[in-house]
Amino acid sequence: MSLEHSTKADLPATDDEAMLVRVQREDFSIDEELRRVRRRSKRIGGIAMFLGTARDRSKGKDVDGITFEHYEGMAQKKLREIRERALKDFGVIEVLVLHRYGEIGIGDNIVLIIAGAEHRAEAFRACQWAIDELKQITPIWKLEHTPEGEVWVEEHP
Amino acid sequence: MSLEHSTKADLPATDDEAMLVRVQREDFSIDEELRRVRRRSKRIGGIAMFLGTARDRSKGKDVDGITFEHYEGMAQKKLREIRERALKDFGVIEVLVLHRYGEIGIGDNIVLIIAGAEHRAEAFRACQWAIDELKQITPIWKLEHTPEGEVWVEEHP
Amino acid sequence: MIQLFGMTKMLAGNQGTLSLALPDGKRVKDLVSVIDAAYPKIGELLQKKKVLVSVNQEIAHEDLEVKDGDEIALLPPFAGGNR
Amino acid sequence: MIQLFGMTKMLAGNQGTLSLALPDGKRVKDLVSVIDAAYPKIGELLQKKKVLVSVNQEIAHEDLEVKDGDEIALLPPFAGGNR
Repeated sequence: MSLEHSTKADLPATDDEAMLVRVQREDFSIDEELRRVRRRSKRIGGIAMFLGTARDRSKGKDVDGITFEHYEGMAQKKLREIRERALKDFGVIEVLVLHRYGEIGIGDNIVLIIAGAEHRAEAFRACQWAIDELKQITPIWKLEHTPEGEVWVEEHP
Repeated sequence: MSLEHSTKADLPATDDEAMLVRVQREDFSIDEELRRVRRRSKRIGGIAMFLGTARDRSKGKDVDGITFEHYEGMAQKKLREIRERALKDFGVIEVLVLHRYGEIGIGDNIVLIIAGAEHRAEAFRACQWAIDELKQITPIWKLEHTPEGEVWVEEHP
Repeated sequence: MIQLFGMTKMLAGNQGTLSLALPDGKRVKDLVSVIDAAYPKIGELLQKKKVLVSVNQEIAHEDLEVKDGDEIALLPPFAGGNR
Repeated sequence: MIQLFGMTKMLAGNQGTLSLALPDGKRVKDLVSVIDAAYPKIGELLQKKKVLVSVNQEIAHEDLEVKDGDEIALLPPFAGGNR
């Protein structure tokens, strides 16, 4: 069976589709997530990815760890919207959007976007748009643990 | 020992440094390559990546496989230059540049760029510049295997 | 029942939900008034649009009518947002 | 000895290198003339700048003097290039 993107609309909605948009506590493997995107089509030639990780400093303060809280249901809904708009508006073949919640240690993974396209320009555009949009519209909150205490952060760059 | 990017110039040139720019026959794991970049600094908060893979079609023709040939020595030199300019010009913390040669099957990995920065804007800029530059200046050649025969390709998009 | 997240939980005395009675046919702005009376610190953030109200998982206009069974939440600024 | 890559290998009859004698003090353009005489198809691509000459792993200007022991190669268009 050929999984060309031109026929993607005809694909059965499998478990895979739900796996392409997730909010989860567990860490993830980039290789494994990439496999989900790549198996959708052999037409993919360029894959742009963004991985957000926990920095040890934020606005000049030391950070010891982060807790992410999300609005279950609405967070997933917004991430699904992001995937669907990226697929529709940027001419890409597949998009994966994944965000963790709970306790995140310094250096650990927080968020992953993968955009696979025939060519790299579309992949980069979709990936960059998706992470920008995610940070605008997704109901996820960030509590930074610093030596001076815990702070709810209004934005992370 | 703290591996902050501000002190990176003082780091001993380890095996690691050579591992950050490679031309190799073997496939690679993105998770493993990411570890090389991430371990350089806990200040990294945004990582942009580009992965180029072998498409099953090129300019309307079916492709069964690809062979990449490189100019040993000069190819590595150009990739090192790309890494160094990306580090110098884009305010990123670490950059990895990796290209395969030899026989590449459809769907397989060809090229990987990873750019790690404090924030995502720099990471994306460096990553996109690096892959554009790589395709301009790196002496690597591509032989496409098609049902009609083998063709040296002058550009791949 | 109104779901709380992030800083609004702390401002409500570390509870995850608010139970506020709202007569039928009322709008989001009426809800804001009721919250303002009970939790003035949250009320202030709502007035300033620092905290938004969502109804059924969409950010709601202040004139939206709130119906029985609607899923309501107070959304402080998102981690990545810049509003 | 001149290293060949990609299509230039085929045009030279599937050899990976060319051995051409070039007197001392000559320039890249003289090398191009010598190649043109022996391998006119490669010569044509060199004239059109579709194939470039590298000296010591840098693309060389036609006026660059070629010295004994220089590493010389003919570079057809790169896989990703658009020249």
